[in-house]
Amino acid sequence: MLNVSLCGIELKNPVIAASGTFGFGEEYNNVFDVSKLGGIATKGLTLNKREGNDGLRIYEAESGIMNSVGLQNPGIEEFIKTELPKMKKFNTVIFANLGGGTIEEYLSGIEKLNNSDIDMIELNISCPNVKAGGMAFGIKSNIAYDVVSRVKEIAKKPIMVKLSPNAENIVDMSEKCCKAGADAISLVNTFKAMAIDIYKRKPVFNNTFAGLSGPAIKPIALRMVYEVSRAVDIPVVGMGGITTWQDAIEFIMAGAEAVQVGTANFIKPDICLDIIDGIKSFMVSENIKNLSEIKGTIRGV
Amino acid sequence: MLNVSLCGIELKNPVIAASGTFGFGEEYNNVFDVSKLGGIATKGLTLNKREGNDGLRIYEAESGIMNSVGLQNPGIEEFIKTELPKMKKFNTVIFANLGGGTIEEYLSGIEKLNNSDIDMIELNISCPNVKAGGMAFGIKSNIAYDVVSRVKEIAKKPIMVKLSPNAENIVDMSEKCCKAGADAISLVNTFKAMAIDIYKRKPVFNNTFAGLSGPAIKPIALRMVYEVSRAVDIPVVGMGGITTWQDAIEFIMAGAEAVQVGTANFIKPDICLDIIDGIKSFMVSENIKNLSEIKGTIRGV
Amino acid sequence: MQYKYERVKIQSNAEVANNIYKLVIECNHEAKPGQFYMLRGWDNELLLGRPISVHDVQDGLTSFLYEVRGKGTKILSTLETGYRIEIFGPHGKGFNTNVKGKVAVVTGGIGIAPMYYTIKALKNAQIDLFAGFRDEVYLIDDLKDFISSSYVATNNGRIGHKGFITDIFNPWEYNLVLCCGPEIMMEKIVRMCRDYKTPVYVSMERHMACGIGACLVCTCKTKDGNKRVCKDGPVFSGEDVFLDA
Amino acid sequence: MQYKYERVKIQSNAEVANNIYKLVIECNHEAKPGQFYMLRGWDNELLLGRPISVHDVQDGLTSFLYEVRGKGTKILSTLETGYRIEIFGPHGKGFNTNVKGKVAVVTGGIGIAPMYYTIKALKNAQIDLFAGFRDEVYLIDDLKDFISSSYVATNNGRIGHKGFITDIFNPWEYNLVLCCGPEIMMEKIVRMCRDYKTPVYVSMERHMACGIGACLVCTCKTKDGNKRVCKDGPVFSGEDVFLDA
Ligand SMILES: Cc1cc2nc3c(=O)[nH]c(=O)nc-3n(C[C@H](O)[C@H](O)[C@H](O)COP(=O)(O)OP(=O)(O)OC[C@H]3O[C@@H](n4cnc5c(N)ncnc54)[C@H](O)[C@@H]3O)c2cc1C
Ligand SMILES: Cc1cc2nc3c(=O)[nH]c(=O)nc-3n(C[C@H](O)[C@H](O)[C@H](O)COP(=O)(O)OP(=O)(O)OC[C@H]3O[C@@H](n4cnc5c(N)ncnc54)[C@H](O)[C@@H]3O)c2cc1C
Ligand SMILES: Cc1cc2nc3c(=O)[nH]c(=O)nc-3n(C[C@H](O)[C@H](O)[C@H](O)COP(=O)(O)O)c2cc1C
Ligand SMILES: Cc1cc2nc3c(=O)[nH]c(=O)nc-3n(C[C@H](O)[C@H](O)[C@H](O)COP(=O)(O)O)c2cc1C
Ligand code: FES
Ligand code: FES
Repeated sequence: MLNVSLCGIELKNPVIAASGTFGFGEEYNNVFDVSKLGGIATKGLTLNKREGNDGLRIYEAESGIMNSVGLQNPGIEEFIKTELPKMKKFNTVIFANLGGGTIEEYLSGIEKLNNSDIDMIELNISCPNVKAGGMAFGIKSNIAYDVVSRVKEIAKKPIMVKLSPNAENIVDMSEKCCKAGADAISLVNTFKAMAIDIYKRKPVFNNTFAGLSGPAIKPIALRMVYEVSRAVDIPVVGMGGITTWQDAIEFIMAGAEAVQVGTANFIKPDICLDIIDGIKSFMVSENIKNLSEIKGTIRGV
Repeated sequence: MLNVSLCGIELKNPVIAASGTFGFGEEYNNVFDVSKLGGIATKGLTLNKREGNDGLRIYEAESGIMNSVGLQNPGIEEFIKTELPKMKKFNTVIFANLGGGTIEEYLSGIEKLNNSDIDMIELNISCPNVKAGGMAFGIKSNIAYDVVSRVKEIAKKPIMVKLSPNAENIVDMSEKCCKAGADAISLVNTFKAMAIDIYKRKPVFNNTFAGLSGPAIKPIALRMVYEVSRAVDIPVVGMGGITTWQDAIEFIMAGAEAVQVGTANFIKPDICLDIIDGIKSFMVSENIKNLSEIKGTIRGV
Repeated sequence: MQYKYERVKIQSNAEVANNIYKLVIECNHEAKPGQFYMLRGWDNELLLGRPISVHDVQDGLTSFLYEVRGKGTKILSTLETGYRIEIFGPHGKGFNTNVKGKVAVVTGGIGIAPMYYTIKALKNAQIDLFAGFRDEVYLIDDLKDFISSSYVATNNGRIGHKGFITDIFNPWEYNLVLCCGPEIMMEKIVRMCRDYKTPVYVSMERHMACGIGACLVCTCKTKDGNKRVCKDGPVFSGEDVFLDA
Repeated sequence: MQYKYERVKIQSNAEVANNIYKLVIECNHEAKPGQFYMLRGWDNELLLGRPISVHDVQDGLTSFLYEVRGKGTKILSTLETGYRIEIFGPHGKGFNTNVKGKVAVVTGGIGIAPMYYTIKALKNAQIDLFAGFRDEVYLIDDLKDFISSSYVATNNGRIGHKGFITDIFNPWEYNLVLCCGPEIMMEKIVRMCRDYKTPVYVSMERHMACGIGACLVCTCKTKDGNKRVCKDGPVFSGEDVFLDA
C-alpha cells in the first residue's frame, strides 16, 4: 500500500534518504536495513573527485544545521567502480545525485552514468557550496533551462532536477525545467545562510555562506513544494526539514509523489523507518488504500 | 555608548521593536518601560482601516511562528489621532510602518504621515499576507523602484524601505531601492510559508500561506543583511529571528546599523531589555567604545 | 507594571483525572476569575507560552487545571514540584462576579477550569452548574459546597445525562448564564438564552502570541468589530460574539 | 548491526572537578579505548548528538568524562540518575593498546577523558602520563595504579610545572606516544617526536553530524587525503595529520 511510482520506477515506499546525508548507504546499513527505504540519493557526485571545502563544515542553528561540505566525492568513475556495486546489493532504488560547475561537466557526468546500473539521476543544479558558477544554474530559470535541455538530449536515465530554494522564482524555475524535458522535480536543497563568530569577528564558515537544512526550513520548503506541484505535471519529490511522518504526509498532501529525508537522519539514524511506519499507520487509521488518494489534495486559495 | 544614528535620527540604542509584534507600544509599556528602546516600529498601517484576515492567525513551527494577521490596523488617520499621541509620551524613536496595495494608497499614506509627529517611515513593500497585488512590490525590483521613487518625491520624512526575503533577488532589490532614493533599508520581513492540517486535509491558514518568523529564519536573514549591507551605502536595519544579544551583534557585524526584534517579544516580553544589556556587556568586555567599530566589519570571501 | 513576567516555583502538579492535571504554583497576584496566564515550562523547545485560566487563588498559591492536548501541555504535565516555570499575567478581563440572583454556570470539558474560582467568587448568587464531559467527570465534587444543584452530562452516558449538556439546560430560570467550553456548545447556549432574553457571558479561546493585546493574532469578531481575546476578553457577551458579530 | 542507537538509563552524573562531569550509563557494549558515542539528552532543543569518548567500561556500565562547553554539554550536566538518554555507537577506530615497551600518554585538559580506559587497556606497556591542565587537576589520582610516573603541568602553576605540558615532555624515551588534547599541543608533540622518530597517535576532534562516516562533515586532512574523523579516526598517526597532510 505504501508503494509509489516515479517516472515508471517503482518505489516500495515514498521515503528516500536525501543526498549528502546518507553517503552511499553503506554506513547506515550498519545501523538498520537500508533496503527498507524507498530509495537512496547518493552523495552529490561530480565528474572528477573533489576534496570539498576547508574549515568548519557543520554548525548548528536553531532547529537546523548549516553545512559547507562542498561536494566532497570520489568522482563518478570511482563511484561506479567502487560504491555502486555495494549499493546494488541493497534492494532499493538508487538516485545518482549529479552536481557540476559547467554544462560540459554535467554532460560528461551523464554519459558515464548512462551506462551504469543506477535507476535515476537527480540533477543537482543547486549546490550552494560550490563557488565556480555552479550557483547560477539553480538561481536563474533560463540558465537552468539550458542545462536541463542539454542533459535531456543525451540522458538515458530519467532525470529528476533538484531545485534550489534560492531560485529567483521557484515556480518559473520548475516550469522551465519541465519544458526542458525534466522527468521529475525534487526540492528543496539547502538555503543560503550564514553565521558569524562574534568573538573572532569572522564568518563561521571559510566560504562565508553555508546551506541551511532541517526542521527550521520546513514551512518554507512545504510552501515551495505546494507551489511547484501545482505548476508542473511531472512528479515532484519533496524535502526540507522532514523529521516526522506527519511532516511527510504534509508534503504528500501538498503534492509530492515521494519525500526525501536528510538532516533528520542525524537526529536519529533510523528515523526513516519511523517515518515509513508512521505513514503506514496513518493510512490504516484514515482508511487510505494508496497514497495517490491524498497526494496533492490540498487546494488552497 | 550604545547610541546609533539612522538618517540623522539619534537612537539611544540599536534595538527597535519590530512592526506587528509590538502594537503601538502601549501594551508592552505595562510590562516594561518602553522608553528604554532605541525605537518602536508601529503595527503596519494602511490608508484605510483593515480588519485583517479570517481564520487562524498564528501557528507554531519549529523555532518559529507563522502568522497571517493581514495588516489589521485602525488606518492612518485614526493612528495619528488616537495612537500617536500616546506613543509620543514614550521617549523613543517612532517608525511608522506603512503598507499598501497600490502606489496611490502608499502616496496618500505618505501625505498624511508627512504632517504627523512620527520620526521615520518604514515602507513595508513586502507584506505577504495581503492578497491584492501588495505582494509584487516586494518581489520584483523594478516595481519596488517605482513605488519608492514615487514615495520619495513627496515624502518629508526619511524613508526606510522594508524588504521581503521573498524578493527574487535581494541584492538587486536593495540596490534599486537605494537608487530610487531610499534613506535606509530594513530587512527581513517574514518568509512565505505554509502548514497543512493533515487530518482536515486543508491548509492551516485560510489564506493558504502565512509568514514565517523567529529563530528558524535567522541564518538566512543574517545572510541577506550581510549581502545587502555590502551592496548599498545607506544604513541597513537588520532583523529576522533575533532572540539574544549575540544574534544582535551578529547582525551588526554583518553590517546592520540597528536591529529589530519581533517574534522574540513573544518568548519573553522584556527580551529587548536583555538584548540591550547584553550588547552593552559585550562592548565593555571587548572594549568597544562605539558600535561603529564593529559594524559591518565582517568581510568574507 | 500591570503584567508580570516571573519565574515561579511549582508547588504541585498532579493528574486529577485522565489527562487532566492540576498545577499549583507559588504566586500571590490578585488574579480575577476568568483571567489567565501565559505559562512556559520550557526553554527553546517551544516558542510561545500557553494561555491557561486561573483555576483558583488561595494563600499565596495560584492553581491551574489543564488538559494535555499537544506539545506544550504535555511538557507542562511532566514538570515536578520545585521546578520553576515562567508565568506572564494575569491577563484579560474576567467574569463579573458581583451579581445577585440565579446564575447558571455551563461548561463543556476542560471549560470547567476557570469556573471553580469564578463560582467561589459569586458569593451573592444562587448557582446551578451544568457540566458536560466526554467520559470522565471531574471537579464537580469539589464544587458542591458552593452551588445549589449540579447537572452533569457525558457523551457516553457514563455519569448523568447521556448526550450534551445543552440537552438538559433550561435557560428560562436564570438571571445570568456564564459559559465556557467548545464554541459549538457556547453558541447553542447563547441561542437558547436569546429566546428568553437571558444574558450570557462566554469565555473565548484563540491561539495567542503576546497575550497582552499587541500582536492581533487572537482576534474574535464581535458586534463592535474585531476584539482581542487576550485583552478585551476572554470573556465577552455571548450575543455580541455568536449572534450579532 | 554494528552501531546501536539506544535509550539507556543514567546511573550517575556528577561534577568531579570544576565544570568537569562524569556520566555513567547502563550499557554493556564492548567499546574499545579511544572510541566514542554520540550522546543526546534532549528532544528537539538541539538537533545533533554530541561526540564524547568512552572514559571507562566496567560491569555493564559505560562512563564518560566531559567538560561543559556549550549548550549540549550544559544540558547533559543537568540530567539526573534514572533519566534516559540516547546513545549511538560505539564509533570510530580507537587506540591500538596491544603494545609493549615504554608508552607516553600526553593529554591537554579534557583530552585526558579517553585515556583512563586506554591506559587500563595498555596492560603490557610501561606508561608515563604527561597531563596538562588550565588550572584544576583531575583524574591523575585514579590513574596512579596503572602508570609508572605522572607529570603534570598547569597554566598557572597551581600544581606541577607552570606552563605547558610540552615544556616537560621528553620524546626520546618512548617507543610510542598517545596524545589527546588541543590541536596546537598535539602538533607540537608530533613535531617533537618526529625528531626522535618516535611514533605518535593523536585523537582528533571535529564537529560531527552522522557519526558513522556518511555525511563528510568531520573531515580531517591527512597524508592519504581527506579522512573522516568519526569513522577512519578519531585516532590517526600524528605525522599523517600534522606533518605530511
Ligand atoms: C484564555 C484561554 C484560557 C484557557 N484556559 C485553559 C485552561 O484553563 N485549561 C486548559 O486545559 N486549557 C485552557 N486553554 C486552552 C489551552 O491554551 C490550549 O489547550 C493549549 O494552548 C494547547 O497547547 P499545546 O501545546 O498542548 O497544544 P498544541 O496544539 O500543540 O498547541 C499549538 C499551539 O496552538 C495553541 N493552541 C492550541 N489549542 C489552543 C486552544 N484551544 N486555545 C488557545 N490556543 C491553543 C497553543 O497555545 C500553541 O500555540 C485556554 C485557552 C485560552 C485562549
Ligand atoms: C571523537 C570525539 C571525542 C570527544 N570526546 C570528548 C570527551 O570525552 N569529553 C569532552 O568533554 N569532550 C569530548 N569531545 C568534544 C565534545 O564533543 C564537545 O565539547 C561537545 O560536542 C561540545 O558540545 P556543546 O553543545 O557543549 O558545545 P557547543 O559549542 O554549543 O556545540 C555546538 C556544536 O559544535 C560541536 N562541537 C563544539 N565543540 C566541539 C569539539 N571540540 N569537538 C567536536 N564537536 C564540537 C558540537 O558537537 C555541536 O554540534 C569529543 C569530540 C570528538 C570529536
Ligand atoms: C551535510 C549535508 C550534505 C548535503 N550534500 C548534498 C549533496 O551533495 N547534493 C545535494 O543535492 N544535496 C545535498 N544536501 C542537501 C540535502 O539533500 C537536502 O536537500 C537538504 O538538506 C534539505 O533537506 P533536509 O532538511 O531534510 O536535510 C546536503 C545536506 C546536508 C545536511
Ligand atoms: C504577528 C506578526 C505581525 C507582523 N506584522 C507586520 C506588519 O504589520 N508590518 C511589517 O512590516 N512586518 C510585520 N511583521 C514582520 C516583523 O516585523 C518582522 O519583520 C519579522 O517577524 C521577522 O523578524 P522576527 O523573526 O524577529 O519576528 C509581523 C510579524 C509577526 C510575527
Ligand atoms: S495574543 Fe497578541 S493581541 Fe492577543
Ligand atoms: S560525522 Fe558524518 S562523516 Fe563523520
